[in-house]
Amino acid sequence: MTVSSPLGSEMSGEDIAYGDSLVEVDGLKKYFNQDSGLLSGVSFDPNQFPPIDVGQQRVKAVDDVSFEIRRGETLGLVGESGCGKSTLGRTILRLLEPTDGTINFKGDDLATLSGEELRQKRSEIQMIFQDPQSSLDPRMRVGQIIEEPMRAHDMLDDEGREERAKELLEKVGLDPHHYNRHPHAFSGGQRQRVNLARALSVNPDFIVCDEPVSALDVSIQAQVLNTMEKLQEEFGLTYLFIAHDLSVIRHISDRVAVMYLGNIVELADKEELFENPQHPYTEALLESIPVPDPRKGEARGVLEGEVPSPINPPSGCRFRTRCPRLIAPDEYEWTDEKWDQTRAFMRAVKRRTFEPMTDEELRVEFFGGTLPQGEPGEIVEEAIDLIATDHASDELEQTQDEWDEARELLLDSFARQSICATEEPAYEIEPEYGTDAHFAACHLHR
Amino acid sequence: MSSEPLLRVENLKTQFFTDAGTVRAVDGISFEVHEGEIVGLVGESGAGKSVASMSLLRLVESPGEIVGGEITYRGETLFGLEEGPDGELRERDDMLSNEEMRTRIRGNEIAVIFQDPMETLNPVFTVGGQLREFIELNRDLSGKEARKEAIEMLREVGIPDPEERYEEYPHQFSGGMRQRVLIAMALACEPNLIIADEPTTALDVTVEGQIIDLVDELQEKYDTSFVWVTHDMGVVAEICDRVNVMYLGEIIEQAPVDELFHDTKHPYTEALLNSMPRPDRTVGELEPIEGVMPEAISPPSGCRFHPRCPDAREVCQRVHPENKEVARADGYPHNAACVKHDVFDVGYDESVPLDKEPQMTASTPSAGDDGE
Amino acid sequence: MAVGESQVGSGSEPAEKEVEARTGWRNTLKKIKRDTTARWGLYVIGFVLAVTAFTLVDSNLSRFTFGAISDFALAEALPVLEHPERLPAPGEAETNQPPMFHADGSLSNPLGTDPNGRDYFTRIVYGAQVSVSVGIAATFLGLVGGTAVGAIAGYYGGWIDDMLMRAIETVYAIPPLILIIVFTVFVSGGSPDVRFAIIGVGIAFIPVFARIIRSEVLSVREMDYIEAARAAGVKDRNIILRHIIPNSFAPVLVYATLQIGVTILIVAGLSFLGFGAQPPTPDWGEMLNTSHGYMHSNVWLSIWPGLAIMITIMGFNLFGDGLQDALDPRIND
Amino acid sequence: MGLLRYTTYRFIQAIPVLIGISILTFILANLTPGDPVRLMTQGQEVTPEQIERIEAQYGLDRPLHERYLDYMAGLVQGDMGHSFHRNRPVTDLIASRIGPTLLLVLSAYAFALVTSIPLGIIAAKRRNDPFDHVSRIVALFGVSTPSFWIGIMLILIFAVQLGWLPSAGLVYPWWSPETYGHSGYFEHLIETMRYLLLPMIALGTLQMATLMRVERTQMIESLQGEYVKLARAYGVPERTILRKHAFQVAQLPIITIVGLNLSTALGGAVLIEFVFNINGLGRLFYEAIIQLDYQLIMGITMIIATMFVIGVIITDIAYAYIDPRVTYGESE
Repeated sequence: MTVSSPLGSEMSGEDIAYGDSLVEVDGLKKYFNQDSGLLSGVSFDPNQFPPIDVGQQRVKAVDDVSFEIRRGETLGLVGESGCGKSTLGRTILRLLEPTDGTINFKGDDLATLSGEELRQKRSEIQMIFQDPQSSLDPRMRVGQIIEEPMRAHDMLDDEGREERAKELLEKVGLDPHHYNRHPHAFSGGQRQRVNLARALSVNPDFIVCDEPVSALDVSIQAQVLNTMEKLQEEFGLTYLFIAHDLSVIRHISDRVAVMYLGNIVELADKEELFENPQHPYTEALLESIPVPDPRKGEARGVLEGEVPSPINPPSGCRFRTRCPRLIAPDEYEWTDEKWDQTRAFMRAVKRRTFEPMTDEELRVEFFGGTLPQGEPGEIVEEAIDLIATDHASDELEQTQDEWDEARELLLDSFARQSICATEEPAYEIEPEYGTDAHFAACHLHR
Repeated sequence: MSSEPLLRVENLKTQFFTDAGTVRAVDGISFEVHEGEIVGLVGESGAGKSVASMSLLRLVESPGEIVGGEITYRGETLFGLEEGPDGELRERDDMLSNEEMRTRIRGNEIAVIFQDPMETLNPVFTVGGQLREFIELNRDLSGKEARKEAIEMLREVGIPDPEERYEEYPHQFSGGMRQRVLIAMALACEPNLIIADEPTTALDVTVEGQIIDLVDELQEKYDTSFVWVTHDMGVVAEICDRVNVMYLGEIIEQAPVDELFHDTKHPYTEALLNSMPRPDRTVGELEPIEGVMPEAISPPSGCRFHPRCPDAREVCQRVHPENKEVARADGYPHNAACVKHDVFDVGYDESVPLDKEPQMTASTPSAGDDGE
Repeated sequence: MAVGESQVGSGSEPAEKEVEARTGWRNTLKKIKRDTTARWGLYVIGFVLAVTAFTLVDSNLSRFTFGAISDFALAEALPVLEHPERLPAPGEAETNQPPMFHADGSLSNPLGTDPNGRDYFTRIVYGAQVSVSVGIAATFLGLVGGTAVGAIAGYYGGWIDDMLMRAIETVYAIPPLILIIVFTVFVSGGSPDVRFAIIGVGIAFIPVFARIIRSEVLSVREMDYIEAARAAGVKDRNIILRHIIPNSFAPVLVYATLQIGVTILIVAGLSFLGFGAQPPTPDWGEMLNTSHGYMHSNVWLSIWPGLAIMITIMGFNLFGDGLQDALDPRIND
Repeated sequence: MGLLRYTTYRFIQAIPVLIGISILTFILANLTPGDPVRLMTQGQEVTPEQIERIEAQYGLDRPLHERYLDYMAGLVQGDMGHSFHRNRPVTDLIASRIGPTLLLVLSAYAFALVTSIPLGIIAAKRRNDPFDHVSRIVALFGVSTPSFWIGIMLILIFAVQLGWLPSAGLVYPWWSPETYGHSGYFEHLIETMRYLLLPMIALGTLQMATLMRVERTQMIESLQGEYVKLARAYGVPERTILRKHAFQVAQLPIITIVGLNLSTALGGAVLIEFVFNINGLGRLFYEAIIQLDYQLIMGITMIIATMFVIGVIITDIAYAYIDPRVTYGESE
């Protein structure tokens, strides 16, 4: 292989055996301030005196995340938009300053490296971007783009860099004669290949791939994925592969981490995660994907509601506000059926999904006519009292207040009493597939 | 199943006249939609599926123009040309006027759900106001009734607290909720046919699941027919009854959904299915389709897929295959536009396989070992 | 619920569209060549610049002046051509001659003469030199100042950005013409001339350019290729020099072209009031000022300089419009 | 609800800018090489004693910052100093001259808005039609022609040649008809219009042309919006689409432009008042500059900048009122 350049011998990644930890992330947090500037965080509020508010609202994009990436593997990181997966990828590379936590890469803590040390280190850690349009400088030639990282790290001389750039073009499946072309002359898939070549130019050990194929058509996606796999083998690369598409993740990953609202909720071997998911969110995700086979069971949108704001995420388990398996609060006696009914009723009241109806109708609609026994039953009755049409006053304003009251009553008595709300979950489970540890952040496994 | 289809499209051609030349975005497609079914229009970007769907309502924007073919909806001619006395093409007398299209067809007979929920709603009007306007226009309801209906519809599509949210503006809704509003708009006009143009593409997978669920449920309830435009084979398998696969402006395969996936007749469909990673099982190696889709401005000769086709032979360069029935299933034809099927009888078997020069620009080195 | 998350500030544009707009100089040039508006703008600007160049050459190389072709009847007939600001000696020329197509006009003064007997055509031609050079010089000054302020604000951000932007807002709040007049008059100690006007206009336009440069820098900074360069370990200095500046400068140059027209307009107004170019400089605005007193007796004097200003500015506007169209994919699809 | 709060917020925000303007004008006025007194008395024979006396009278012998603070203290109380040449308080002078300028600027704006918006909309609707081309050419002339020259040409044609309209001065509608010897309010109004027409058009043309171009571009863009596609797909009549769906979105940037263009209009007023001999603020400014009456110059600059700032705030508020997406500057 001609690409093993003079630098190849210095590749310190070889100190670490395949399968040993290359990157170790511990307690990583990334909070964003809402806005920046001279008077950021100072807001005008005439409802108080003095009418100025200095409270700072912070978006908790990544909140206390720990995991390791092993040399030579592909760790898939999957989650829906806004879950913080891209932020996590960028924070690991320290393109964003971490708020807290450590990022151990081959014995160095990337989180504390100083400017120049970090810059030097960047030849070993690289990134591939999602958008093939904006990730290449339109004013540069492809050759210059690929050579830029080498130049930044004083690798080779001009001729050597050009030679290497051309070799890399060939490696990623492009014509070396395109060395002098501008990016706009390439299609989306080809640009992603240029991206790959640029990342590979400095012989990195670790590459964060941020949705590298999601902007591409299916048939092109496969071409790029195959190339990425081939290069990984050839160069001994370690990937952190960020994607929202579970099919792509399943194809390319060795292990998979699932993110929800700034937390990793489940992390396991690929086969284990897809065949034996242990977190209700992972289950919901998997059930939602449409399978390209009409004979397979129908995909179902099992999740209610929407992702809460990361400014003020729910306590305990962040998924609890939408979880179909929210655990019943311990202080009451429940039958499974009555708890399910109560939970459904509580969420319906919270989101106001049903039309106002009478006391009787409510009991039948949500509880099959019989309320839960004991104290919970009394609370439910109180709530029904508040919202039933035959009890409520006519005033619209009044009704709004009563709904709010009922909602608070139900949430306070039930949802916020659940272990899901009071404790942060973190459990290790015996895997069914493979031997790797299976982490699931769900109290069902307590 | 009624014998007369709800919508019949025959040899529809839509072209864009640009400085660089004529783009044949839709080039002679034919398909039918029957009462109560969901018909898929699937293809990669650039296949012409969105243009095709907009042509149905005669909503192609300049410099695009429908230049040929016939669209019939319940016996009415939405588009049709005939030859005039001097041999020039002119619009047929029975073709609906623009005014008739607007008042009688758009909205109240055929409604549309657009792809991008973030851009589609007007940012300066309330969600409820927009919904009410369409209901008033298409349902002969007074303002007050329309408002009631609008709120009812918002509740129907699962928008919590619809009375409150009626007064809110689009930016106060999340993407999934806006998509629900768009669905509510379509259903509220009580159309017989809904054209859904990639309605779930911009959404997260769990939200997509919710929306597909909702459509399924509502379709059962209202018995509306759908033309479902998408690039996602998963969604197709999930929701469609029959499927049309488009490639470069043409429909190259049409079949009931099960046949399409399990008895694939066109090499492009086959290749597309093989190139996809699967969520339900681990695939060892993907088999990508070589090359990229050519520009619709200068399509390849013969079969348009032949430069990328693993089964291409010499004859494919010369003969342009029409979509022909190659099998039958459930009383529906299974059509494919590929000369390798016997019905074409153009000498495929005797023809020599094409020795394709490797496409340096896009094929991957590892792609050499695919192709049966 | 996503309330409050997706709230948009005023006038924000979708970012992807801008990405498309930046597809290299070559593409832009090609589009300009195809754009009729831009082409016509170029013709007009070219014409005006040619006239300017002609007169510029005058002082150094007498070969290329009108004077050198003195055997040519027209040139011979123009008595004061070489020095448009020189007053003819008494009796040398007639004052307030009408243009040649007028019954009393003569070919020797195609546009007539001014109250001092100077040939008006010559003065108009020389006026191009003054207007265009002042327009370009002042715009350039504003561009340089604005780029410095805007780039610093955009790059450093934080409180530096805040302070600079507040200062910019303040300058921006005083209408340019007022600001320039106050500046030129006070700084020149009561005797304004065209040099002070150039500096004044330059300062008044700093806010405009600073805002554009700043927003360009901010949007380029958000591009993935900047992050890619950072991820590759490229030094900050090189990122600014090799990526940010080349990519944010193009739209600003387009804007500067349009701004030259505005500058000429303002300088003309300034000279018209008597606070810009001073007599006997053959400046169009100054000529309008002089002719204002003869509005009733010699109508022509007020017409020609205005037409000259209009055509020149139109050239820059046409070209700027064409450039904008060429760079804007939304209008140009 | 939030609108009132937003208004307050915007006005509070404007205070630093206004302070900045006062500092800037003060610095500008004191940039003069040599002492201001010499400048003020330029062309007059003055003895050193006289200079000293004047300096003491105006406090010019004290350090710059003290003088600024004095000036500021006066400003807060509505005292903008004293005009040396006219021997009257600056505030009085400005108050007596602000009316015609406001009348001129506002009527020019009205003229610009009334003509540009419909023309821009039609041009956008009939894109690349002859109508569009003609209106674009007209707009091009409008943005390329100096307003004062348009004024001169209007005078030459309508006053000098045709004699239809007066060429100088204004009739103030707020004065009683008798002042002018008008027979009644109707004649008074007609006369006001006759005097106002030419300067209004001269000042308004640039605004009209600018707004028309922006309106056209915005409407074209808005008509390409997805929401227009949606409305069409639901059978909304083209006229409703144009006037409601597309226009409501397109007018948002126009509002901002209207506010910012006030800067050109106020500057242009100086020129137009000069051409038409209108005794407004602009004319006063011109005279003050000629006389180097520096207290008066500072006062007028302050007032004009303040008018601009207030104009921008008003348009901002209008924008916030119309665009539901604007947060009223408070954190949610």
